[in-house]
Amino acid sequence: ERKNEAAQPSHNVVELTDTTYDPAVWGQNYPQQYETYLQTDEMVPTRYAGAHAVEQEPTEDDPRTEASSSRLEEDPRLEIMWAGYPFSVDYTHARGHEYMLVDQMYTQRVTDFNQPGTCLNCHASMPEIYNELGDGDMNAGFDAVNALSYEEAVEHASGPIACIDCHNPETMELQITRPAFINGIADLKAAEGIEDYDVNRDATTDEMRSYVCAQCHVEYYFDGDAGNRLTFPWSEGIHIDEIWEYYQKDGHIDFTHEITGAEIVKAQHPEFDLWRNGVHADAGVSCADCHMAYDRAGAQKVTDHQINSPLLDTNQSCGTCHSDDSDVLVNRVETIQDRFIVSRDQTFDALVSLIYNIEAAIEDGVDDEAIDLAREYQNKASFYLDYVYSENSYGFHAPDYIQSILMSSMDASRNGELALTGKTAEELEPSDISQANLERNEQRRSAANE
Amino acid sequence: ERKNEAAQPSHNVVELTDTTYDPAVWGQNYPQQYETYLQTDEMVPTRYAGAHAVEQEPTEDDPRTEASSSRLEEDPRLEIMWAGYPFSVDYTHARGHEYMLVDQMYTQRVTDFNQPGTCLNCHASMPEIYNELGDGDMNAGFDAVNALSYEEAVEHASGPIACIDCHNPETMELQITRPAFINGIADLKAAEGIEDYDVNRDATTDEMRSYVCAQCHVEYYFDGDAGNRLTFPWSEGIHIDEIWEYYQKDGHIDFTHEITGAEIVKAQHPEFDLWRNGVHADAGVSCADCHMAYDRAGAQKVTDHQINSPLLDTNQSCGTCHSDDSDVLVNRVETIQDRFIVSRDQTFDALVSLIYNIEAAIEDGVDDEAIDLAREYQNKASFYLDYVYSENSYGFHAPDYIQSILMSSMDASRNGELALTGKTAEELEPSDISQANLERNEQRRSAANE
Amino acid sequence: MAEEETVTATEQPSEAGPARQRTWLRGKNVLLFLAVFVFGSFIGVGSFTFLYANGIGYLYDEPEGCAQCHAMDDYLEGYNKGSHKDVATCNDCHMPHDNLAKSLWVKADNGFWHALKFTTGDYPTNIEIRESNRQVTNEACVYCHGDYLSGVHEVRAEGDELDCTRCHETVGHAK
Ligand code: HEC
Ligand code: HEC
Ligand code: HEC
Ligand code: HEC
Ligand code: HEC
Ligand code: HEC
Ligand code: HEC
Ligand code: HEC
Ligand code: HEC
Ligand code: HEC
Ligand code: HEC
Ligand code: HEC
Ligand code: HEC
Ligand code: HEC
Ligand SMILES: [Ca+2]
Ligand SMILES: [Ca+2]
Repeated sequence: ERKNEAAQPSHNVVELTDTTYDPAVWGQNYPQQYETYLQTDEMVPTRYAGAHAVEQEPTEDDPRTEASSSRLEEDPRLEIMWAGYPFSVDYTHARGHEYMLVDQMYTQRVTDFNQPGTCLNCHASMPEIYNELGDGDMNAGFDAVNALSYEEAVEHASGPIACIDCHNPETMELQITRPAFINGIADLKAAEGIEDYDVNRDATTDEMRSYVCAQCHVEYYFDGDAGNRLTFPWSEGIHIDEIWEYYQKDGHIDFTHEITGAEIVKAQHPEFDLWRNGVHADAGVSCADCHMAYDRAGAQKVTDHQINSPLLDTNQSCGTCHSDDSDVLVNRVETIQDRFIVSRDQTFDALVSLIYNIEAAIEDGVDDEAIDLAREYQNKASFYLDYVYSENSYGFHAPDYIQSILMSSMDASRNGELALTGKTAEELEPSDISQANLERNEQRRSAANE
Repeated sequence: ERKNEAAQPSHNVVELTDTTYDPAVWGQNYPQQYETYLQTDEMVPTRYAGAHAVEQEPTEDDPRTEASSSRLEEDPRLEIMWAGYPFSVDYTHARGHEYMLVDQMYTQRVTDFNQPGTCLNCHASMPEIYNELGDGDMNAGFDAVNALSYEEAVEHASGPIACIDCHNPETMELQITRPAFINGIADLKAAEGIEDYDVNRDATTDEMRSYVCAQCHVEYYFDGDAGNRLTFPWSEGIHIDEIWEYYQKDGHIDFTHEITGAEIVKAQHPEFDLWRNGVHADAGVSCADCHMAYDRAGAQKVTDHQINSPLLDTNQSCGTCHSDDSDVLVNRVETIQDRFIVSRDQTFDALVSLIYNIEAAIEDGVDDEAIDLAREYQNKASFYLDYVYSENSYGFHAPDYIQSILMSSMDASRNGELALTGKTAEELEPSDISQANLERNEQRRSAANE
Repeated sequence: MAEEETVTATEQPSEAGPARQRTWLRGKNVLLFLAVFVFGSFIGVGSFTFLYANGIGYLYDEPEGCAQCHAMDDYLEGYNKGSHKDVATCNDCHMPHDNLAKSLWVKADNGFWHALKFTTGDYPTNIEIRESNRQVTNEACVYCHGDYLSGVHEVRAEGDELDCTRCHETVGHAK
């Protein structure tokens, strides 16, 4: 018999069911969690992340008076990398969950382009929508949303992520509500040798403390052959080389590059994917451990639902595991981030150089084979760079892994330049020693997975 | 009353003075430390490091029947990187301290080339030699050794590193016995704003637990203008960019590359230099914490003087701080190391490509300006790669920093290739954004130093 | 000592906790001694050490009792620097709080192994807690802090409790 039943705060002001969509209602039972949940609208900048508020004139297209700062203005090279793709028109820093729906509705990527309903899956509270469109069948609802246009789909949205997106209303246990993740994690487990994985049945709560986030904070694509179905590219594994292999096999591309004509795959916010390759994940440290660290509320320990940058209070987010002063911890993170920026910049300059050199080579009439090979390298360089650029920890979630990804991007840019000078794909392959070492690594990795 | 006071060894069997050079004599007072000190002759391999014994036929030039395995055979690209320099002829894996003198005496880098006495500073017990040649004045002794030829100098050597190289015989406190480090660390402290630093007066014992190693495990060069004086290039700081800046200003070069004619700076075993930029150093974890972790000898904890790979006993070396199983820890290290190898290989293939493309360009009569620029990039690419290649932790001592160094090497190789296509130094400079970010980093770094 | 009230398994630690918590199970020391002694007697070496090391001390709750063995010195030292020095003894964290039979068994089991390994010297430089003992400790945390954690545990399935040491590894022993 457990001790903890004694002094419960009263949790039964209202009864919660699987159609209690409104977080305010849940808030009556759990006022502390609700209060901090509402605070995701606060905007506080850190050295690199956090959120930088920018005032703006409301227009008909975009009624927001305050937005998050633009990443395109901060780094115009992005417009070159994404030339011809909506991201080159509007791309801002992430801010709190409270804004997820409005920021999507009013981004020029939506107002100036046609987008499918698929977008909505990560920007609104979905259980209600899936129920409604699928007549109580989540998977049917998922297919239905994906089949709509964004304008149609968004009509069904009542607000950003809510309690029911992460919690089972009867038991309050964490639950996965997104079919894309249910499918994706099953693919990943299968790649790791575990068949028939059902995340809501098989995951521990400690795992769920990251999985609930991984419903959205992941690299994804829309599978055109499956009605724009939201898909996570994990069936080869979740190392970037495996994701790249997946896309190569699948043939998926997102856009044709305006300057070079290369076919490009776009990467988006792979926080979960990178974290999973880092030392914190290896040590069992979850997203919630750092981004929803426990806080004291009266005589109770509560999970902080104001999900934001852990650097805003390292004492709370890092302090139980790392006894260092806040200054020391922030300095450690910023050292990692500054180093990341230097490597990222070198990589980015290299990609820009490649893009313009391909452009020049096309003008100079260099032969098609060379141009095509250079374009393939551009795609790889672009995807690998984008993968860590669009991840939002600025190198922190897996410092040396992230650096190694940049290295692969840089290597592809270099090879692209050499392709333009007439080197063939064969000549540009890794040396025999490098290949032998890769195989040796491969063996260790697969042995470790067994 | 505690049980552990029972069996203290007596420490005063013999009196130790500053002319007690023989470790066997010290061993009478400190039998446990002496016993493990002798065990540095054991050779046990790990995945990447440790020591791999290779039997060999003794010859007149080289009477050793067992040597450490060859790194040139393992990776013949090294011969291309160092073409024209003694290292391309003989380069083996490091092994225990017991071998430091013989391995130097019989390397082909010594038997086939003329080397100065300077070499000896890190491969023999020096206090006796400095005393003898300097008439009791360490600095005079240092200058005298450096001025001799290796053959003359080695006549004075009685054996490898001994107790007196690290310990004050009267107090048993740690002490620095190498002028090169006394000068080097003073330069470094001055660069960090601390004047007149005297390491034997100002360092804490915790710092000494790394400094005694840093007498040898560092990047160095022989200053030709100062009678081949052993010098550590630290007066701009100990980040690789600062070391590179130092060499650029000084104009020091080690050899002219046989294939390309480039002037090259060689890097050697910067264990201390890399460690100092890593998270362990930031957390105050010293070399001795991992490489000389306390061992339980009956009722006592003694410092393990069998200095070797910490992976051979992670419970002892890491367990004080990390409660994970040995498997988990070894796996974490090997993951870092495998990733390092992949990036290192990409970088190395790039450098080799650059070298052969410069060679081809010279044959093709490409103009001198382009060739010279490419050669400058080769020097940078080579030094940065060499710096982490010749460091012996295979990426572990500072995982993301080491990756970022490889990135700079790769970037230089890429620029070298572009120089050959006619790009000018100006065209190849970092973009404005990159430069602005670098300045921002610089500011944070100097603010942190204050 | 003996006249102090024993905190039973069903009681909550009170505000005046520290002084009283120190004494839990005190009343059962004699029983414990017998159990361990009998168990240990089957193995000569173990019981030799047990006596040599003042085995009776083992059964008391004073941390110094545990640290009669130099093997426990570092942990006593860490404990003395740790945050629970004034509020919990070694046994508060390393003995089960829920039932006597189990705690007898854990104590006998540990006592036996400690003594044997101590005598043979066959234990690592940095002792690693066994999973079964880590569970015991985790339950001890919940025993004292259950109230504070009730809200957090409520949303977890039975048997899926928080692993306290993932975040609070050093509360018992500061490093
Ligand atoms: C060990 C701690 C830790 C873990 C575990 C962790 N993060 Fe982070 N995260 C950070 C830090 C530190 C930053 C950088 C914040 C900054 O620079 O202000 C960050 C940044 C972020 C950002 C950008 C925040 C912003 O202000 O824009 C997102 C989004 C994020 N993490 C999501 C995740 C997700 C999802 C997971 C799990 C898959 C995760 N994190 C795991 C510490 C962590
Ligand atoms: C798999 C989940 C997922 C899908 C699908 C998704 N997003 Fe997002 N989106 C996120 C996450 C997580 C963030 C926050 C991290 C970031 O900003 O990188 C985000 C941020 C944004 C932002 C704010 C930052 C920015 O990128 O300017 C906008 C706007 C946005 N998404 C629009 C869209 C649109 C339009 C689509 C469909 C084309 C879409 N999202 C599809 C998960 C998703
Ligand atoms: C339903 C999709 C979804 C889920 C689930 C989700 N996020 Fe987010 N998250 C987003 C989107 C979208 C944004 C960006 C909102 C914007 O910029 O308007 C975001 C923003 C963030 C930010 C940036 C906040 C800031 O102040 O800059 C952090 C940190 C974050 N999420 C962490 C997490 C963590 C941790 C979890 C799990 C506990 C999680 N998210 C679950 C979609 C999601
Ligand atoms: C982005 C995901 C997410 C959303 C949205 C969310 N929660 Fe949570 N919640 C968590 C996580 C993760 C935990 C920690 C669960 C654990 O470890 O057992 C948690 C824990 C809780 C707990 C257990 C007590 C505690 O503080 O740890 C309560 C109660 C709770 N949440 C209520 C709410 C309410 C009410 C809302 C809506 C206002 C809400 N949650 C929205 C992720 C979420
Ligand atoms: C639940 C425990 C836990 C939390 C919370 C946590 N860490 Fe860690 N951290 C670890 C562990 C475990 C390691 C791996 C090394 C080790 O075993 O000590 C680690 C390693 C690190 C490292 C070195 C490895 C690397 O990736 O560079 C840094 C830096 C770090 N943490 C910073 C932070 C910061 C900053 C926060 C808060 C935002 C944080 N940690 C939160 C447990 C945690
Ligand atoms: C946090 C632990 C740690 C610290 C601190 C540390 N090292 Fe290491 N060192 C390692 C590990 C792990 C390896 C890799 C061993 C292997 O792969 O077998 C290594 C490898 C080495 C090697 C190569 C060993 C061999 O077997 O060839 C040398 C030499 C070395 N370190 C010297 C130093 C010096 C000098 C310092 C201080 C300036 C230092 N180390 C600090 C853990 C550490
Ligand atoms: C500043 C100290 C220092 C100086 C000066 C120095 N060494 Fe070393 N040497 C080391 C250290 C530390 C190692 C072990 C690490 C390694 O092998 O990289 C080493 C290893 C070696 C080895 C074994 C591994 C190998 O490189 O093949 C040889 C042989 C050697 N040195 C020869 C020389 C010669 C010849 C000179 C002079 C030209 C010299 N050393 C000067 C510190 C030094
Ligand atoms: C490469 C450097 C080095 C050499 C050579 C060396 N020691 Fe040490 N020794 C150390 C370090 C580092 C410590 C730890 C000092 C501390 O933290 O106070 C140490 C500690 C000791 C201690 C203190 C007790 C202990 O175990 O911590 C004794 C005694 C000792 N050494 C004896 C010797 C003897 C005898 C020799 C020669 C046989 C020797 N040392 C050679 C580096 C060295
Ligand atoms: C006097 C110079 C000198 C000092 C001081 C010194 N080393 Fe070394 N160390 C060497 C040389 C030279 C070698 C290579 C010997 C060989 O390969 O023959 C070496 C080899 C090693 C190795 C490889 C051992 C193996 O089994 O593969 C390690 C680890 C190491 N040193 C660590 C340290 C640490 C830690 C310290 C300080 C406590 C230290 N060294 C102090 C010169 C030194
Ligand atoms: C004296 C304490 C101490 C020792 C000994 C020690 N570590 Fe650490 N280690 C730390 C600290 C402190 C951090 C930084 C993160 C943190 O604060 O937990 C860290 C971080 C790490 C990390 C993550 C950071 C990185 O650089 O990748 C790894 C992996 C690691 N240690 C492995 C080891 C291994 C393997 C050994 C033994 C060879 C070892 N450590 C020895 C204290 C130590
Ligand atoms: C007879 C000497 C001795 C005494 C007295 C002693 N210990 Fe130990 N203890 C040891 C030894 C030896 C080990 C290491 C056993 C191993 O590694 O298998 C150990 C290991 C432990 C462990 C971790 C090992 C595991 O199996 O989980 C704990 C916890 C522990 N002791 C607690 C205590 C407590 C609490 C006391 C007092 C009630 C105590 N010890 C009294 C010698 C002793
Ligand atoms: C407040 C709780 C608490 C107290 C009091 C406490 N311990 Fe522990 N002890 C722990 C925890 C928690 C661990 C497991 C740490 C881990 O996961 O590595 C542990 C582990 C150990 C270990 C195994 C070593 C290890 O790090 O795994 C020994 C031995 C030990 N304790 C002995 C003692 C002794 C002796 C005392 C009294 C002097 C004592 N403990 C007091 C909580 C406590
Ligand atoms: C015998 C009862 C008892 C046991 C067992 C116990 N604690 Fe405590 N603990 C206390 C008391 C009393 C305090 C101080 C008053 C308070 O804050 O509740 C405290 C304080 C704390 C604190 C706040 C101080 C700090 O160190 O940050 C933490 C965290 C904590 N305990 C965690 C744990 C964990 C984890 C365990 C198990 C490994 C544990 N406790 C076992 C009684 C206990
Ligand atoms: C995921 C990390 C994590 C886990 C697991 C965890 N805690 Fe904590 N704990 C924290 C953090 C963070 C705080 C600090 C909250 C604050 O006050 O801001 C804390 C605070 C505490 C406090 C002190 C509150 C105070 O301020 O006095 C106690 C007591 C405590 N925890 C006990 C436990 C116990 C018992 C367990 C296991 C049942 C546990 N914790 C599991 C992270 C954790
Ligand atoms: Ca994508
Ligand atoms: Ca050099």
